[in-house]
Amino acid sequence: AAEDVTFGTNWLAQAEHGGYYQAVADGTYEACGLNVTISPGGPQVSGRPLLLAGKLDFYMGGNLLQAFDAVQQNIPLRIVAASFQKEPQVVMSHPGQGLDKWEDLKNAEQYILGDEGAQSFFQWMITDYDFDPAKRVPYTFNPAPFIANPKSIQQGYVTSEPFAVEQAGGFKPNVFLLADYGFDTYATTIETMQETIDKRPEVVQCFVDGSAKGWYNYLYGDNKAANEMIKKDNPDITDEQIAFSIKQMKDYGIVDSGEAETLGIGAMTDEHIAGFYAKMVKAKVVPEGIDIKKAYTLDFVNKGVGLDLKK
Amino acid sequence: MTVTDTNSATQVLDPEEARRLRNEQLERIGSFVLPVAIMVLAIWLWDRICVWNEIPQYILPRPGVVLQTIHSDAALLFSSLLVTLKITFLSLLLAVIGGVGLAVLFAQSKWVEMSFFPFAIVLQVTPIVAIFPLINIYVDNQTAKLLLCSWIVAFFPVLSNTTLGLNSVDRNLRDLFKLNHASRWQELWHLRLPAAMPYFLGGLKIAGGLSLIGAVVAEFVAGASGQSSGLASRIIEAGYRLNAPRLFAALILVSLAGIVIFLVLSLIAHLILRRWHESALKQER
Amino acid sequence: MTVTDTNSATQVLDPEEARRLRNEQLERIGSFVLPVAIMVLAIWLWDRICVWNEIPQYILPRPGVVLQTIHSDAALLFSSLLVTLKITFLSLLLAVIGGVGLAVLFAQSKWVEMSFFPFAIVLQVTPIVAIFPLINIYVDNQTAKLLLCSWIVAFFPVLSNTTLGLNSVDRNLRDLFKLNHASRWQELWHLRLPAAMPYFLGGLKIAGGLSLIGAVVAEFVAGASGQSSGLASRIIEAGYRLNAPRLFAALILVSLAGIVIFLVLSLIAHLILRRWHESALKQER
Amino acid sequence: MGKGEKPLLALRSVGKTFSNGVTALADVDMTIREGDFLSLLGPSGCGKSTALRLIAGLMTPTTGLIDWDRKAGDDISVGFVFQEPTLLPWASVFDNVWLPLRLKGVSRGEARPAVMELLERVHLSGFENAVPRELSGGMRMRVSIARALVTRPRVLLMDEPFAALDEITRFRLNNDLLELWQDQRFTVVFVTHSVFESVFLSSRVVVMAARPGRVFDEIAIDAAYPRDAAFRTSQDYAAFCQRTSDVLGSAMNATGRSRDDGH
Amino acid sequence: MGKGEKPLLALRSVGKTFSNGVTALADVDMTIREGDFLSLLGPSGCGKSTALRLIAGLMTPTTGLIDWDRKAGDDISVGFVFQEPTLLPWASVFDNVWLPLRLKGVSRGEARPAVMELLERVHLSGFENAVPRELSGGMRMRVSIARALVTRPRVLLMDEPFAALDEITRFRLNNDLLELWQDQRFTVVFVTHSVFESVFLSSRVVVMAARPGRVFDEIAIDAAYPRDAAFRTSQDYAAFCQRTSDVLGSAMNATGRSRDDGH
Ligand SMILES: Nc1ncnc2c1ncn2[C@@H]1O[C@H](COP(=O)(O)OP(=O)(O)OP(=O)(O)O)[C@@H](O)[C@H]1O
Ligand SMILES: Nc1ncnc2c1ncn2[C@@H]1O[C@H](COP(=O)(O)OP(=O)(O)OP(=O)(O)O)[C@@H](O)[C@H]1O
Ligand SMILES: [Mg+2]
Ligand SMILES: [Mg+2]
Repeated sequence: AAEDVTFGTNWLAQAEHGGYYQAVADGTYEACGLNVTISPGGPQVSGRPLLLAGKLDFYMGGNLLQAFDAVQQNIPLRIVAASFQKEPQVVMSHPGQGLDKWEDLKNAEQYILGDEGAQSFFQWMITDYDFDPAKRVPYTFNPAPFIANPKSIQQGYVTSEPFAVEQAGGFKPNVFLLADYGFDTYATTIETMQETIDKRPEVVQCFVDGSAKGWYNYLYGDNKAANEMIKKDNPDITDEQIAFSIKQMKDYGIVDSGEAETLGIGAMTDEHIAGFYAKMVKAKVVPEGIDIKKAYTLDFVNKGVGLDLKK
Repeated sequence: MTVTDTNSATQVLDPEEARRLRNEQLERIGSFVLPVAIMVLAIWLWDRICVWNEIPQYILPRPGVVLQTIHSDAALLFSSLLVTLKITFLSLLLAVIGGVGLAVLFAQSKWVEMSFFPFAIVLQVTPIVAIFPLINIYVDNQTAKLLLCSWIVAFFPVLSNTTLGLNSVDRNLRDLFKLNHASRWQELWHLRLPAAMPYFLGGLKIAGGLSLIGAVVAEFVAGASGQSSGLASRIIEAGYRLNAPRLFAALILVSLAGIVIFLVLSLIAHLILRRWHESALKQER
Repeated sequence: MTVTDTNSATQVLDPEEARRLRNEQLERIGSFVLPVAIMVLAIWLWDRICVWNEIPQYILPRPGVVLQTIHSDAALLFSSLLVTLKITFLSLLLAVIGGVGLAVLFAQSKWVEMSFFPFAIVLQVTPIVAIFPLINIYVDNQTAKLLLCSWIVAFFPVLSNTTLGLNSVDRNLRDLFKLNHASRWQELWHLRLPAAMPYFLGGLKIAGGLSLIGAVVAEFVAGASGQSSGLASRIIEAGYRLNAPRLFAALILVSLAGIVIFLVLSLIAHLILRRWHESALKQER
Repeated sequence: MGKGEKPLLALRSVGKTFSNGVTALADVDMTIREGDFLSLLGPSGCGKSTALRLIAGLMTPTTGLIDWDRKAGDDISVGFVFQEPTLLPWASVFDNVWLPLRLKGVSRGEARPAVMELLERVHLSGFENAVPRELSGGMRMRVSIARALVTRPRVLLMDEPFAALDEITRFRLNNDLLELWQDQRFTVVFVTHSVFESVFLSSRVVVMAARPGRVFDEIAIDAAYPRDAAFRTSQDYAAFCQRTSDVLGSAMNATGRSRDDGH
Repeated sequence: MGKGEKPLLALRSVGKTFSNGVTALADVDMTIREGDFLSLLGPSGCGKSTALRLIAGLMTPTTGLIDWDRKAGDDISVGFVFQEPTLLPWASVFDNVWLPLRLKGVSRGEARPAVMELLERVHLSGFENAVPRELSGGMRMRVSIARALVTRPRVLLMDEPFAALDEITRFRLNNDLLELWQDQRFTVVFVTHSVFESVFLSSRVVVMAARPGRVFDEIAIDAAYPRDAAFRTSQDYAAFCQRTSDVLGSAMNATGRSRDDGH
């Protein structure tokens, strides 16, 4: 019989979770013996404690930094795959306000950034690009303050906020993908506890492989069933939004670019991670001397699974 | 000094008396008309502010738009309102049970109070956002999670005010019970609880609003989604989608619910106290 | 029935009296020792629960670890505590001013109360998270934002209880003032406000905790960054960094601050009321 | 007897029905002249306190009218001793007595001599810093009396002021009150249950009957002022007392009858 | 005179100093025998109410001791009429009178006859559904009296129960009380300010002096019971009253003197 596992995402159901929904919808997970339930997160909910407490088997991590933190806190948590090669995190500004270049962004009056952002990439922006910590105000997932203040900048996912701003504000914001300016973390990782890896490696492997296949199918195949599922979990999402997200993911090479093109979706390499870590150490976002190898394992990825599905 | 006539104000000559009567009449009319008028004025002002300052709709929509949205999104909004109200009432109920229960416990002895009040304070001042992950881990049922959160927000005023009321009993009455060898429970039931009633009802009025806001905040934190979600989800979602009219429609519904809850609780308080407590007595004239 | 001796309990034979005296003595010792003992017990239980259930430190750290963290991170945590406390006190002050001010306004006339109370309720039940974007657009100063948010959370109990108190004045005393041609303000100042004192102080005790939680929530919502950030930032940061010991250390500090605020407010209430109000009187025996 | 004969105020077929339906007073006619010392005597519950409150303007009659002398002006100062002490529980004895002056803008220092003198008169010197709950019942009542007198009001309404006092203090205060009254020529309406007291003090005794409360009879006490200990032992006094007692007795019987009417 | 001579309780050099430093009683010795009708008479503030509270066990003496007859057992039922009515403001008159029985587990129905009879006795029939604030001062006091009697207590402590009542009601209730007392042979400690009342009712009058409160003298009223209207007009009665008045006068003077001592 199929083994029940639960995967927690970090947001309401959306196209950025498409690969996983796809794998559930078309039975990819089931094929290798998993009965996966997707448990959506939300703006104020963190699913990670549930993973730590064993209530979730897998959790969708944001970027690598938290995995580094986990090592620091001696938490046996590991990244087993990285669905996104680039974090879709962007910073937006109003066009024509003297904020059209990345270097100028720090001159904005207000940086509207969420708590997670403030704890991660913003630290890097401060040390590497001289952003002023005092200008940050929290992002409550409502873009109105950004639209109201043309001298402000705001965080967002390349797949969502630019669309929302365009729809409501009636202008196309400048979009700066952090990954393009050096914040080259993997993102939308699959995290699990060491215990799961030790006791049920086949489950992990199945989930990683299934997810990779799911992503290929979602991006290049027929994703109708997955989208239906997404809309069921999040009734407020629109088809245009989903379409926009998929387009952006493709355009910016969020999922399928770089190493993933040869090693398959989910790919990670020691070099990439070490490089990112070095940058973050330099930016004083994380301390030196963390044994980052404990943060991830390459045992389940880089096997080229699903490359054949890419059309 | 005072001249008053049989059922007629026309013959009244004394200016002070006349003023009093006029005031009274005004009061009577005013107490119905004015709140409505002021409300209308406030809404009109809101509208004007939007127009005068050219505030774009996605920041602060005009009241008309919000009203329209309430109408057009009625199905969605009211089903969400219902979900939120369900949590609100349950948590208010729990707040009453918990608050009064603890207050009664604390009234048993000074040292019980001193020993356990700190825990009540800890509950009151712990930010739900911070401990929600723990709740999330150990409580499985979504409704239970929401109830726990909003109970934590709402119970303290009931507890605190009821405790105060239980301790404010007239000393002679307490002596009377003592002389009649009343048991602790008799004293509680026949003396302390009725005497604490005005304080308890005051606490209840505070808790009413808090349990509503608690229900909303709990949902913010616990993040229910899907069809069965309450107004908080609507607010978050609308905020994210920059659907300001719907956001404000949801907020207005929360506010209206708050006002209705307050009015209902005030009415209950009035009915209970009207025969004996100053705060609810009609002044005999 | 009752036998009592000159300053000595040894010759007491009457069992009821003996019991009473024993109880009193117990009470006296208990009121200091027991709260501490129970607190210690609770902490011990927390520790045991962690051990028995093998709860990993990153979910619920043992109290020892948390204490150590408080010690090792003292500089960071206490400077944050100070920031939070500053907001807390300012917002409590504003809650008192706003709450009492509005209550006094409402006491002027029934229709003022009925007209403006709804707005107070709206403020009470509006989730800060939802209206923060608006505040953020129109308020520039960070401290002002924080104060506004935590004031919204804290003022209502003061308002509600003070209103109740102002309306609970003994009718004969009111008549006395009327006979002496007291002006509205004299009646307010010399009669209504002192008579409302016990209610107001009860509201204050509730508001104390709420303004603390308000300060924390405000910071959660309004966010402060950099060195000058309060405990909420520490909590968020610790949560994000998976640093559970520090998270709980910050929570413990919030709780302790809450308890201390409550004790201080209780003391103030006791000092103000001790000569005349039942709730604070030492029973003469 | 006695002082001025101008009618200061008149109750004209005054009736009072409370919101719970109890008729406390029905068709009460009464004239009070400037300088009168009028006693109200009557069974418990017959509406004496209600009448006093109506006169003070603390309630308005349901029927009839209370007609104040226009010329007396609007600012007649009224002193009221309630049936219960009605003190500010948080204020000291001194502050309680000071209160009416304070409301008139008299500072603590200015008020001090008057307050202290009155406290002396009601035998409460030394207790100025006590709060009401530290006083005995009679002491509280005396504070209330002092408070009513402190403004030297033109009209003094007293609701059983001396009921809680021992006879000797009561006699003393009776004498004091009479002295003051003769000095200052104010008007007194005095509710009492003591026939002796009413006869000793007043120029007129109004006897009321109950259910509904009404004026049963009026007795003029035509004895000269000043009245002193000698008066208390005089034949006249005994006769007045006897007569008043008799009237009160009939009033009680009238009450009894009207109760049987089912009223 | 009268009934049993067993000492029911004795106050042995009892003193009471309040936490604010006021000494209400000093060195009070008093013996109360089973079946006594003892009146306490004394100036306002001399500690009569305090003495009553001490006897009732509502306070404990600061010095000395209160010695109850061991054999009398622990469960002596005490009825107490406080100086103020002390009613439950939210409960109807009926419920207020029912209360002591209710606390003993007597249901409303069972209690009804006893309650209604007492309300009739205190002339409050028809008011059983009123709440205290709808009553006059005297009516409230009568509710309180009815409540104290409803359990037929073995000891009845009354603090100026009839002070707020008109003389005729007062006389009636005096007679009623005496009748009950002779019937049921309970023990009464009765605080009053009326010399007449104390002489008419009691077997012994204890006169107290103030500052500090103490027993000044004791007068045995050696007149036979039952006492009736005839007794009120007898020579004996007048003589007792005169004597009691005189003693009270001296007690007041003693008070005056001791005040000058600076006590
Ligand atoms: N607030 C009230 N509501 C309803 N009825 C009332 C109220 N106050 C008084 N009464 C009724 O009015 C009647 C007269 O009351 P009032 O207090 O005037 O009597 P009184 O003559 O002063 O009696 P006493 O000598 O006992 O003080 C009583 O029957 C009482 O029940
Ligand atoms: N709770 C208290 N705290 C302090 N002092 C008190 C308290 N109660 C009474 N006293 C003082 O004790 C003394 C005696 O009071 P008590 O009430 O026994 O007098 P009393 O004889 O009953 O007088 P009255 O005839 O006026 O009722 C008074 O001087 C009073 O000031
Ligand atoms: Mg009266
Ligand atoms: Mg007394």
